[in-house]
Parts: sequence; C-alpha cells; structure tokens
Amino acid sequence: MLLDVRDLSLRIGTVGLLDGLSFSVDRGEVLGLVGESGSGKSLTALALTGLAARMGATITAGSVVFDGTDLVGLKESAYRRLRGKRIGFITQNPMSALDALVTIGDQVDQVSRLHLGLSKRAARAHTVEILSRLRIPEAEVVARAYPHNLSGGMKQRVVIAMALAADPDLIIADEPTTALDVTVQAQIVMMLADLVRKRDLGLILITHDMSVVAQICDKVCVLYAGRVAESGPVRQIFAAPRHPYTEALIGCIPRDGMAPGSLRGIPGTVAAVSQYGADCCRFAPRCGRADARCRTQQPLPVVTGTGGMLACHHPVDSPVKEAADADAR
Amino acid sequence: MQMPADAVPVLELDGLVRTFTTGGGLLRKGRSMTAVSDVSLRVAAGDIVGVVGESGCGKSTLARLAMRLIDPSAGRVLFEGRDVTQDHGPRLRPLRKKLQMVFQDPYSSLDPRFTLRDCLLEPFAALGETAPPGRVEALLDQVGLDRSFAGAYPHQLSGGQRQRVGIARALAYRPEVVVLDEPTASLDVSIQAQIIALLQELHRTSGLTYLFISHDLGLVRYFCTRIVVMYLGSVVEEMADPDAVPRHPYTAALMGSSFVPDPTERAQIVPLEGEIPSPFALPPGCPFAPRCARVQDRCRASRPALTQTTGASKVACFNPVEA
Amino acid sequence: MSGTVHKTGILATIRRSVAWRALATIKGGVAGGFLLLVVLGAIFAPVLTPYDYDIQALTNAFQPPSLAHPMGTDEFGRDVLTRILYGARTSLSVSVVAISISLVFGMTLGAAAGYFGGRFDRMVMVVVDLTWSFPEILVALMLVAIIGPGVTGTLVAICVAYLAQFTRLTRSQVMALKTETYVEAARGLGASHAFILFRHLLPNCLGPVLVAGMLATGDAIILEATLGFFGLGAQPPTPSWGGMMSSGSGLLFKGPWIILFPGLCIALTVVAINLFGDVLLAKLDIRDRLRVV
Amino acid sequence: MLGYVIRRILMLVPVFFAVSVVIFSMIHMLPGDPIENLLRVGSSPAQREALTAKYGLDRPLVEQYLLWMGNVLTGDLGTAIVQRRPVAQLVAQALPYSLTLGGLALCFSTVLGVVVGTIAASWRGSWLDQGLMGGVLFGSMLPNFWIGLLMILVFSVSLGWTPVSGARGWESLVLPVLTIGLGGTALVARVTRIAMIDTQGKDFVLLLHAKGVHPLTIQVRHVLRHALIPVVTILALRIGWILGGAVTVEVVFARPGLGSLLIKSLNQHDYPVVQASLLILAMAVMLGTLMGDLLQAAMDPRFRDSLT
Repeated sequence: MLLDVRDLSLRIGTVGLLDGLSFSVDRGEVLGLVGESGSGKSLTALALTGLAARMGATITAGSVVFDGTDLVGLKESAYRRLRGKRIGFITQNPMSALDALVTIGDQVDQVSRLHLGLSKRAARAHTVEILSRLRIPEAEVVARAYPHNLSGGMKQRVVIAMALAADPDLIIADEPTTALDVTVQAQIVMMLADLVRKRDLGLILITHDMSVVAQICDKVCVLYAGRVAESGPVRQIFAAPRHPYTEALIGCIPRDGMAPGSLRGIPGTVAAVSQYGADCCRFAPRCGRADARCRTQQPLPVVTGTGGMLACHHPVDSPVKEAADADAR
Repeated sequence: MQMPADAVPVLELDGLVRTFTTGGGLLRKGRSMTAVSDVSLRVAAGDIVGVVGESGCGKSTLARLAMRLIDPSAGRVLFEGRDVTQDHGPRLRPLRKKLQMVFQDPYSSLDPRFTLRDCLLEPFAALGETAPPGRVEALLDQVGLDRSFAGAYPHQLSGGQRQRVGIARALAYRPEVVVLDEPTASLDVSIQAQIIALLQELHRTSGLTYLFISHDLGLVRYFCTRIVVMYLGSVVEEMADPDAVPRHPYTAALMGSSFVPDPTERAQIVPLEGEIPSPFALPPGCPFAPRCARVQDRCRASRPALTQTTGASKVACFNPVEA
Repeated sequence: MSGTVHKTGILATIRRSVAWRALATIKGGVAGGFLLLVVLGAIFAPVLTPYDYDIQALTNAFQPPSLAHPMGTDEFGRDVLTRILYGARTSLSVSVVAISISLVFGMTLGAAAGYFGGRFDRMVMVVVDLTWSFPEILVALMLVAIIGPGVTGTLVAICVAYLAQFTRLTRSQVMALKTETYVEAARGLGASHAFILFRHLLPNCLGPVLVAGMLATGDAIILEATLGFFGLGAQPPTPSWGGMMSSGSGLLFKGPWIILFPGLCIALTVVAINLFGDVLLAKLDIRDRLRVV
Repeated sequence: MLGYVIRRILMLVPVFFAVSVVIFSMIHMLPGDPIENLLRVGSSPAQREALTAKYGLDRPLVEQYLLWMGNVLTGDLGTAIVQRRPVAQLVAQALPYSLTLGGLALCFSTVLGVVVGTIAASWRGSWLDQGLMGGVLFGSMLPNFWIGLLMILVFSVSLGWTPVSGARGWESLVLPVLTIGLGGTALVARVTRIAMIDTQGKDFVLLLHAKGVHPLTIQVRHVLRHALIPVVTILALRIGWILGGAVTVEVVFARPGLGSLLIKSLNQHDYPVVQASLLILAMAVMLGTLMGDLLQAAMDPRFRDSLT
C-alpha cells in the first residue's frame, strides 16, 4: 500500500472533527473521498499533508502510513521534505491557488529547484516540459505570464503542474474541478485519470460529486459528519450501496429518464460540528431506516466481503426490523 | 403544457441586448462587452423553461433583464402581452406582484438583521401594505419550514433552509412567474434535490411558471419542460422536448462533458477543447466556431440564425448534428 | 425542515446590548470605567474640588504635586486638577458634539454618493479625497484661522476635518452592501430607494460607522488639544486640556507637572476610547469592515 | 506603463489648479488685514492706499488669482507682506528642514512599521504580537506635541542627550523624527499586520506550504510582498499625516521648517506666505499620491495590466 490510513481522529480545540477514518490507496489507483460540506473531507486532505496543524488541529489517534513510514508525529522539517516532493497537492479553487505577484514559471520552478535541486535554467526547462505535457499551448510564453493572464482551466493545469513537478508518488486533489465550468471540468478530470495510469501514481480525489467518482475512481470512501459511512470498490458501491446515506447520495443526482418527482433528496441537514453526537449514528436524524439503536449506539465500521467498510446498524439490504419505530420518529 | 401557437405568452423577451462597459476612467475609454445579444424567448403559462450555459454565457444577465432589474440596451420585455420595457420605479409594481425571483446565494439574499418574519413581511412593507394575518405562517408551511422559525435570524439557518425562505419571500405576492437564478448552485446535492422537489411541488399545486437558470444540463433536463442553451450571450439551441437529442454541437459537447453516476457506463468522454473566449473580443461568426469540431468556413464568416428544426425546437447552426 | 430554533428571544436581547457585553470584558470594563469616571468628574467638578478654576493666587504658583494640590499648581497658582476637571467639560463636549455633527453630515453624504453613484458620487469623492489627503490638523488650522480662535472655530474645524473620513467610510460600506443579493431582492419586490436605504443599507452600516465615530472622538480630543496648544482653541478664561498645555509649554523647566498631567489625561482618555472601541468592534464582529483602504 | 505614467502626471494638472483655487479663496476669507500690521500709527489714508496697491490687494479677486498663478508658474511666489522678503526665499529656506524631517520620519515609520507588523502577523495572537502592537498603537494615540514635550523633558532636560530645540546637527533630528514617526509606525504596522494575516489565509499560501516551501521563505517572499501593496497605498494616501505631524512638531522643537513658517504667518496674517506654504504642502501630498500609484503599478502585475 502506498498510503494506509487507520483510525485517524482529529480535533480542533475540544471539537472532534474526524472520528476514526480508515482508507488506503495504492499506486495506479484512484480513491474517491466523497462527502457533502461538513463531512470533513478537506480537513482530511490537510491532515494527510501535515498541514492540519496550521489550522490549529491535532491528530488524537490513528496512523497515516505512507510508503512504510507513519506520518503522524513526523517532525515538521521531515514533513516539509515530503510535501511537494513525494506528495503533491491540488487545491479547490485555481483562481486563488496561485501567487498573483509571481510568474507562472517561477511558481512551478520553485518546486523542482527546492526538491530536485535543479538550477534555474534546468528548472525552467523542466517546467516548460511539464506544462506542455499538460497540453498548455505555448508553454514558454505561459511560463512568463502572471496568473491573471490565464483562464481558470489553465490555472488548474498550472496547479497540477506544480503538484507533478517533483515527480511525486501520491497526489491529493481537493475538489479540483468544483470551481470550473462543466466542459473544463471534464478536461481536468480526464487529465488526472490519464496521469494516474501513465505515471503509476496514487490519487486521492476529494469531491462531493458522485458522478465524478463513478467515472474515474477505483475505490470510494463515503464520509458523513467526520466518520466513514461506507467504503469499497466503486463498481460494488454503485451497484449495491449498503449504507442508506450512500444510496441516497447516488439517488440525488438527476439522470436521463428519471420520472418527474422521483428526485427527493435527503431530508434535514447535516448537524453543526458542535452538535456531533458520540454515541449514535450521525446520519440517524436524516435516515429513513434509523431506530432507537441508531440514536444511542455508534455503528462501528465493519470490514465487508469486498474489502471495504460499512458503519451501519441497518444496511440497505437488511430487513428493517423496527420500521414502526422509524415511522413514529 | 404546450401552448397553442396563437396564445399570448405570459412572459416574452424580444430581441434583448445588453452591453456592459468596464474600466473606463477620466482619460480613458472603457471596454464594452455584450453580455446578452439578441435573445428572444416566449414563456407560456405553466411552463418550466430552463436556460443552461456555462459561466459568462449571459444567463444571469438574462434573468435580471426579464425581471426588469436592469435595463436592456435594446429589445423589449413583455408581460402578458404588455410592453414593460419603459416602466421604472413605482410603475413596475404591478409587474413585481406577478413576476418574482429566487436568487443563487442563500447566504447574501437575506438581510442578516431581519428575522424570518421580517423577511417574509418585507414584500408587503416594501409596497407600504400590511400583510394579511397568518400570511407568514402560511408561507412557512408552504415551503416546509417549521413555524417556530419565524423569529429566527438567517445566520441560525442552514443554506437549504435559507433558500426555502428565499422561495417563500418570492411567493408572498402569489406571483404567476418565478425566475429561479441557479437556486441550488451553492447547495449540497442532497439539499439541491430537496429544493428541486419543493419547486416541483409548488409548480404542481400553485400553477406557477418558472424561468430556471442553471449551469447543470442534467438538472435542467430533469426539471424543465423546455430548454434554452446559451453560449456567449446568444441562444444556440431551443429544445421543446427536454429528452430530445441535441442538435447544436455545443449542446452535444455539454452533454458529453456531464458525467453519469454509473461506473458501468464509463463514457469515453472526449472533452471539448479550449475554453470560453473572452466576451470582450467576440469572433465575427458563430461564437462557438473556435471550439467546434464541426466547424466550416462559413461558420467563421457569418453568424447562423436560430431556425426551426422539428416541432417547436430551434437551432442556430449551419452544420447541426443529425437527429 | 424540522426542528426549532431555541433562545430566539434571549439572543435578540443579547444582540441589542453589545455595549454591555463589551463592558463585561476586562479590557472593555477598565476602558469603559475610566471613560465613565472622566465624564462624571467633568459633570461633578464643582462638587469634587474646593478650588476655583480661574482664581489666581500668584503666591501659590508653581507648587509641585502635594496632598493639597495632587497635581500641583500652575504659574498663576491655580490647582491643576481642578482645571483638568473643568477642562474636560470643554474638551469632551466640543469633541463629542463636533464629531456627532460631522457623523450626521458624513453619513448622509456618503450614503447618497455610495448608493446613487454616477456623476454625483464622482464629484463628492473628488472633494472628499482631496480633503482626506490633507492632514486634519492643517484643515483645522485653516478653518480656525478663518473663523477665529475659540470654541466655535474649533467645533467647525473638527467637524470639517473629519467629514471626509465619515463620508468615505459610509460610502464604502454602502457600496459593499449594495451588491448584497438582499438589496437586489428588495428591488425585485418593488421597494423604493428610500426603503432600501433606510431599511437595509443604513441599519447594516450603522455599527461600523458609529464605532468609527467613537474612535474619531479620540482623535478629535487630540485635535482640540493641538489647536489649544497653538493658542487657537478655547480662549482664556475657559479652561481646556489643550489650552492648559499651551501655557505650560514655556514652563517645561519650572513646572513640568503643569503639562504632564493634562497630557496624561488626554492620553489616557484617548487610549480608553480606542480600547473600548476595539472591544466593541470585536463584539460586533465588524473589525474587517473598518478598513480604510 | 509609460502611457499610464504620463496620463497620471497629466491628471495632476487640473488637480493642482483646483487646489490652488481652493487655497486662494480660503486665504482671502481670512480675517485680519495685513496692511494694518504694516502701517505705523498715524499713517495717512494715502499711504495706506499706496501699500494696498503695491501688494495688488485693490484689484478684483479673479485678477489677483490670475496674477498670483502666473507668478507662481514662473517661480515667483510674491513678497511676504510682514516679513518683507521674497516668499520663495522664505520657503526655500524652510523647505530643506521640513523635507529632511518628513523624509526621515517616513523612512523610520515605514521600516519600523513593516518590521513590527511582520513580526506581529507571524506570531499572531502571541504575547509578542499583543505587546508589540499594543505598544505601537499606544504610542500613536498620544498627542504629538505632548510626546515631543515629554521627550524634551526626559532626553534633553533630564538626561541632556539631545539638544532641546533648534536645528543644528543630526542630534536635533532624533526627537522630532521619533515623535512624528510614532504615529506613522503604528499606521504601517497595523496595515502590514492585517494585510499579512489576510494573505496568510489565502489558498495560494496553503499551496505554498503544500509545495514544501520553508515557512520563512513563504512569509518574506510571498506574504510580505502582497502585504506591501496596501502599505504603499495607505502611505501614499496618508503622506499628509506625516506632514501634518511635522507642522506641530516643528513648532514644539522650534525647527525653522515649513510648519513653523506656516503657523507664524497665520498668526501674522501674512497672506502670500500662508498661500505659498499651503501650496507647497498640497503639492507634496499630490506627489506622494502619485508615487504611491506608480509604486503600486510596479509591484502589482494585475494593476499594471489593467492599465493597458
């Protein structure tokens, strides 16, 4: 395994934001980390890159084993040598991800000069090569331009180029296409999928969009309110989702041929972080299958037959025993 | 919901043009861009017309033109056959009562100092009227919010709840037409589906007419009865049937770029090359020509007009995709 | 969809009492307490001190601080503490009144310019920016020179000197709020300009502008003192903090306490105003909105 | 860029004339008759008229303005009525004192302010941040002239380190520069700190950390660079503050600068001198704003590109 996360828990102040996350990704594999706002998915990305401490967060339990070493508790200087060199990071909004006062070239050069020790000239040649491989036309000219001269899609390519510049083993992409137009989103997503195949790297794709997951991920891990709801191979999860949340999430996307009125959404809203309960299923208030047990006892993640995980007292394929109780709610 | 050809549409946009000038100064001339160029649209009572396009296609400007929130540079807005283009201020009030709008951002669309009751009474206060007793409660019921929310402030609500308030406010006058400007774009998918279900419910029970602005073709195809596709300020295609096969290469590309939530149907997506050009320097011919795979010489020379294809559908293309 | 909101009534009540919440903090309590003390001291000056602020007793001149005269006496033998208490009346009231008037005019002008924009806005801003780029003290000096030294001159000078700042601030607030969707929504509901201005825009920019006014009162006290120091403020026999130092500057060697204490009093008052304003800003959560640029 | 510079300089011309009109009309609203000060007791009305005519005070205001402006443009600022010397000479004598004082104070506050602001932002919320910012802000809230007097009392009278007043040697500059500089330092420190904290929260800084760049490099090469843009803007806008500080402080320290000249002439109702000193101060303010805009264009590629 390239990256193996076990029981990762994290808190800011007294509020526990991530609670026992486990997932893994191997080379040549795309893991989709899915969740809605408030699920903790972006925080997970920061925790993996050791940047969560900058937000005042502390990892309270668990391990993040990257290529054999546990990153939890790693010294900041050692972590810094890892970031950018072996773990690339792609942020959500390309519009604000680049330093507006520094040329594109200098920003990409920075990575290879820092981590590969390239000279100024070599770094620039390297940069131009990466940029053109990401199909940026006239890469040499673009390298001399400033971020505001580029369109959103081009900026995101530059951010990807920075993530690739030191030839990393793992890339963490936090909602890389959310801020982009539909047609550009497709370009970027396909490009990322292509990179994983060609360069044999691991990719953690953080997204709220189940369709993107369906298209390019091999594995998926569904988060709800800081906990794993369900994880497993993409085909399995989409074919037969077992957690009611996963099922509902897939059902929230309109598809061709859907009868009008069949899109119902999930009732209610995610609880505020301060209202997270400990001894309960956090999805229970919005779940049609929830019963008294769901509200008093946390469903612990269980390894499923397909190597994934499931944290639910009443999975979708089980009979609802206490339906009356659920209705009374 | 199909209207007879001679019926007067409830809302009609006729040749609307809107240009914006930016960056002008004391000693400098600003640059002008055409946000909406020559858009005509007829919305029949009971219709849900979807306007789809990517950023900068002019869909939000079109919504504001239709709402008479901004003045068109050319063209007319007709409501129930009456030209309201020259109306301003108090003269627009009869229109306001029949034509309302729901905005994209539920966070800034409610005044942070107003309780929900204030928000829902504002439509009446704004016109110096008093609301009928029980109206606030009725509106809250209508959008599925608990009545106890009336005294709450917007910051105590989630995004989805705020958007319900926005919808309730738009319904306060009992309007005929509601313009929905990306009402779900800043919400989570599970909440988006809730809101769409609510809008569908209101459409069914109150006989509303919607002009639905969105960037999400999949959502529009699910929700709307008629689809208008915009690119760089112009309508490139009008589909009378939302399930129809797109004829314009841009619509086709838009559809090809949308992912399907099904891993067994991994489409070999061939993304559209390039990006939307700057609206400040539009090419003389078809605005889509620089990115179009079916481009011909005449596409770069002259602009194709919106012409009828099958039924009430129209396409603006010299070389449309075969049906 | 479901669920209720709790404590609405209490929350609303708390929202209304920001000043009390500010007083409840250590910083705000100390600063607010000191200001209260100064104001009470000014009001009850005749009761608090046995001396008269203007009866000269030259035999008693240049007394260093003692039990009888905690802050010493000045070159005419008058009790410095007494003069500070009476001086507070002039200095504080001139500053507060001047800033209040300036605030009213500045808000009106700024709100109109920001809301309606266009040529009116450009005209107002040319004048305002021009005055703003001039230091307040220069503007005030010119005005006092025209109107003549004294309380009226100082009042007008402070008024005009801070007009630009309030106009700019209100204008920028209104311009920022104007782009909020709820303003557009109100227009969509058919609301008039007056409705939008008075129901949405002004209530929402009142907080930052009032706090800015409070902070400016501190600056105005200094400005009043500076004018007094140049001999252009309140004229004798009216005591004022600045005036006390004007006569004191020549006596630096013979009686440093004559300038030390009034200055200290100004400094502490201004610091207290700033501290309290800062706590208010934090409590109102509008620190970000008070930026000048 | 060159086009912008030229355009920006050309824009100063109408502003200059507007300012000159304002100053001219204000001066002529001033009470007090300078001629009165010149006349000896028992002078005849004829003598009075002759003097009035000599200084052109009998002509219509518009004509007086045009005459004055014409002279100003040729470098002739007129003759001081009370001090009976060419105004240009008086101003030229005073200007160097004010320029050194203002320039040094500007440098002092910029350097110290940026350093303090950077340190405060980098250790945000710590005792270092609160102590430094609290100290600097406290200093800026005190009345300028009072600090001046206090410093004289401590450093000159008690310790005897610096001269009490006057303008001989660099020692005499220390206290005035410190006095004026305190206010500017607080302003710069505040803007630097806020701008840096703002920038630290931006996505691109997070990405720089994710690239493995050393925090110190990020802070100095990226964050500070962004923070300096608003610092330049505010300094350009508020360069008048420094000049305003100079006016009072020059009087306190008895430096023969423009501020002292202005106050003295105001008290003597010496129109031409007041007029000229104000015009010079106004020009300094305008040049400051111009420098700020140009600096900003040089620092910010977005701003530069928005100009063409």
